[in-house]
Amino acid sequence: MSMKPLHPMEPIEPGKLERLKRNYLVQAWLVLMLALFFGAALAGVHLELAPKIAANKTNETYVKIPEIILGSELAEELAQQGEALIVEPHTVAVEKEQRRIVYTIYEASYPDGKLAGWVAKSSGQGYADKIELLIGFTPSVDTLTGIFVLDQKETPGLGNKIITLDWRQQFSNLKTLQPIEVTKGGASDPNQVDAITGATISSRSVTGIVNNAVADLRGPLTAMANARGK
Amino acid sequence: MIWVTVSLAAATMVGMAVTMSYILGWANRAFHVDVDSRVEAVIDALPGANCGGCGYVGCSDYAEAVVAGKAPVSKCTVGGDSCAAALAGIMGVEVAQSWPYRPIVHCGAHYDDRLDRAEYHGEKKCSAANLVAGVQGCTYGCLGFGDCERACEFDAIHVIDGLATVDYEKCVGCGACAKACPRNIITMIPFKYERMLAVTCSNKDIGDEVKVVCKVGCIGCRACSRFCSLFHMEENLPAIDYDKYCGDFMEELSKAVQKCPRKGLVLMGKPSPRDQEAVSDKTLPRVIEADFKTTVDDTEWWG
Amino acid sequence: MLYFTDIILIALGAALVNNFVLYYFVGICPFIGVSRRIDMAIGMGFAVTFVISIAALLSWTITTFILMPGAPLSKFVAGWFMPPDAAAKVDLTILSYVVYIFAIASSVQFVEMYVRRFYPSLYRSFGVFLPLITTNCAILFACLIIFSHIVGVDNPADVWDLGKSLTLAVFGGVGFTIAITIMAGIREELELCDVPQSLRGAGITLLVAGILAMAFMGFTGVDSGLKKAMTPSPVQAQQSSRE
Amino acid sequence: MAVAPTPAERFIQGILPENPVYRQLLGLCPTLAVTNGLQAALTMAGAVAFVLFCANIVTSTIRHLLKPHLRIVIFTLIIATFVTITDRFLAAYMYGMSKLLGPYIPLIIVNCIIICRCEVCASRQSVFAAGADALGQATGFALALVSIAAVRELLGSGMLFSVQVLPESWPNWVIMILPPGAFMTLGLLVGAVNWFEQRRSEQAESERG
Repeated sequence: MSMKPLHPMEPIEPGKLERLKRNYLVQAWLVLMLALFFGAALAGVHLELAPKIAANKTNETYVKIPEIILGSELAEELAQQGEALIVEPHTVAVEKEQRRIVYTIYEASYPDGKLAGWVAKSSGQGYADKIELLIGFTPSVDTLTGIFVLDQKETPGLGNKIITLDWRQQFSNLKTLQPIEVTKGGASDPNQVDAITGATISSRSVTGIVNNAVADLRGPLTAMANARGK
Repeated sequence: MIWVTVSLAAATMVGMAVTMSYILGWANRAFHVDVDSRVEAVIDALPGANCGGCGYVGCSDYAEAVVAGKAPVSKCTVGGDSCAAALAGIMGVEVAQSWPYRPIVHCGAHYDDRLDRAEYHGEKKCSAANLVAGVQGCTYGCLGFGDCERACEFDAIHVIDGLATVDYEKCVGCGACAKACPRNIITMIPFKYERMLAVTCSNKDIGDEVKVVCKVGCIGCRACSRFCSLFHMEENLPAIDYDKYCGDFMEELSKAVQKCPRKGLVLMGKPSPRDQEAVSDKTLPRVIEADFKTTVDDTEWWG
Repeated sequence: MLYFTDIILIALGAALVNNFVLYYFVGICPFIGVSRRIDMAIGMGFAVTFVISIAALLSWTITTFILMPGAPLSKFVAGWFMPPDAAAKVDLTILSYVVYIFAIASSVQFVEMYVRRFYPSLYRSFGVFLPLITTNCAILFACLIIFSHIVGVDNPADVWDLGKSLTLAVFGGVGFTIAITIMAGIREELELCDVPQSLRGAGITLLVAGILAMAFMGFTGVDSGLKKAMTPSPVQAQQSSRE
Repeated sequence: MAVAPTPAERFIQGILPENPVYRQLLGLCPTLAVTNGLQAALTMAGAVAFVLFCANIVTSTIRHLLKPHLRIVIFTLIIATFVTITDRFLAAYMYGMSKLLGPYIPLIIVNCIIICRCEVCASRQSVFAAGADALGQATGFALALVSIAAVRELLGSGMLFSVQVLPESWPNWVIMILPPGAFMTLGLLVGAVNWFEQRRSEQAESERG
């Protein structure tokens, strides 16, 4: 068979291998290999570390619960005795203004099974950003035991004084039946707290979050306490 | 559980990479813009500093202009001659012989030549003084506060006796002084020779008005344009056609220089050996600050 | 109504109160680099706003349908190999950063090609900024904020939908545009000032940015105040219901 | 042609002559955002160092396989992976810090320092040189971060590493901890570094002349 002379201008038919090489997926083989490898590696890291991170997240709340419910002295005493409160998380859903709000509630009981109190996680708008609080109730839900600020970005030096123990202590032993009020300069009424100088809005925000949570949760928590008592 | 998560993660990544490369590959073909291959070659040859020194937005903009034939190949100051040669190679043109551009100060009035001066109490900057009327009689001439001197990175322009004077030994032709001058009396011209003839006045008013404000300013007598065809008058002021400027006109030019009643046509550029010899035994004048000092307290203008 | 309030608050927060550049410090590189002229600053601002919206759309979609625990697509695929309740726990959120940056990079490239093909004049005016945007932190930051409002939120009612995510993105971009345009305006005036030699360029720009940030601090609390004004105080509502 | 710098020289270059923050003005976002305290700044510097080092090493290892038009994609992929790993490690072992740094850890992905080093150095140099370069740049970045954080924390709260250093009577300059303080501190420090550099070059010139 005689071979047709190749015309100089005639394009040479690309071979199968050539065509394959020009495919952009083949060109990107390194990207694909790396993606495969890194994807697997990341999943490995995730499986290894995820439980630890989850534990960190819950611990952040759990370590504070004894202090909120019992106060720091009693909590320390308990810890010295090598005992700890048993904490059990619940969720409580409240219907309000066509919106369903879900609270995380921690039920804390003494090692002997006696109810020590309730802690609710609640958050709301502060002066600068979201404020996240833990609010402690007595077993009968008629009194607050204290609050703790989990997360805030208030102005340093002014609004961020809401994290100080001095200011937070005002909330312990307040009655839950009526809303807490913020005053400037000397709280006289039983249900009043002093505003931080120069940070009235931050103080009001915290109080507002507490009032909201109390209003929402007093009913459900009382019901839960009663159910437990029976 | 473990293996499902791991393989699902890997599969997600690979799936994403595949989707991405297919979409981008498709887009590359679907949205294909026919780019002249020369544009890409020019972009590669340019330094890629995107400095805007060429007067275009960036290197790619300039590259397009070059390929479109709208811009000369020698505009890139960063790349210099080698870059121009490379672009010329791509475009298949020869680099036109390019002359070094150097600034010319179109004012010849030293401090004592200016008339009708007033005390100026403001900030000692041309840009500020230019906003105030009546600092000196001439509204075209050099103000002498040295904005150009501050703009120069090469220490090549100084205010000497109230007039900005270029030191052509040091000047590299960056054009910073021309940009800095608020009165736009510094222009960049091609230096075809070591020394070029220049009109040292920018005053466009009629002769009588010029005489009131300046001892040396151009009165628009047209003598130069009568003797030399390189001159043409624009608004009472002669301008030299530097495109045609060459040695053939030397005779006409020297005649025009002689005939100028205000001695406003001056050769500018690097000093000739004869000049250097003539002043070799004298000490050069020191740089003198502009003397527009206020008689009142320096701080007063702050209010 | 409540949803509307949320949208307004997110928009206000992203554009002014918690301005991306002046409060969160993201997108500083173009803020310093491309703020020399007002027209360029506006071009950059629009380019960022556009890309940030596309990136938000993509990241919301990918996170909701593939990455988050119990997302429909991954649940469906995992369901072939494992029981449904285990499949619902498959968590691919670790891939989020990689996926986001890829979504951003490819959408930037896609937009660049598209604009170049169909709107050459637009490409001329702001196409040059597009490649710079890939490494702009503001875009990735918007994706991360959206991520934090989808995954790991305690309250299902607080999970952001597409509308809220897009609001954040668009108004984050608007905030960026505002900041960079103001900055460019100030810098054009600064050209006329006698700045100490060593502070010229980045130094003075950062100092001015500091003063600008101080001015924007004045917006702090505006959103919380507005929220109070727009939602009836629950305590009052409770009291009135008691009466 | 200039002699290519040795790894040791590369290391030293990164610390001051080519300091990523002060000289190249790269990676400003974390520089401003996390410098209100020394601890956060050091953690951030550590995270960046880890990512930079790993990314440089990996890039340098595969440098012969890179195709020009895909290289940026590959750099991004590598960097994003290492950043994710760093982020999770911090969340698992330094939870408080991870919460404090928040989104600024993932934002390392778009930190120009790293992609710049991959592009300029690691994709052309041997593994050893790339590693030295990464360490130098990371040290320079850490120095810049620590210097800014020290100024801000000291003036803003009178403390260093959360330990009271200035007397209690020091009126805390709260503004230093807030965003404006970050911009101003960095602006003034950049000015100061420029000033020193100018003075040094002037001195060198006068000695020569």
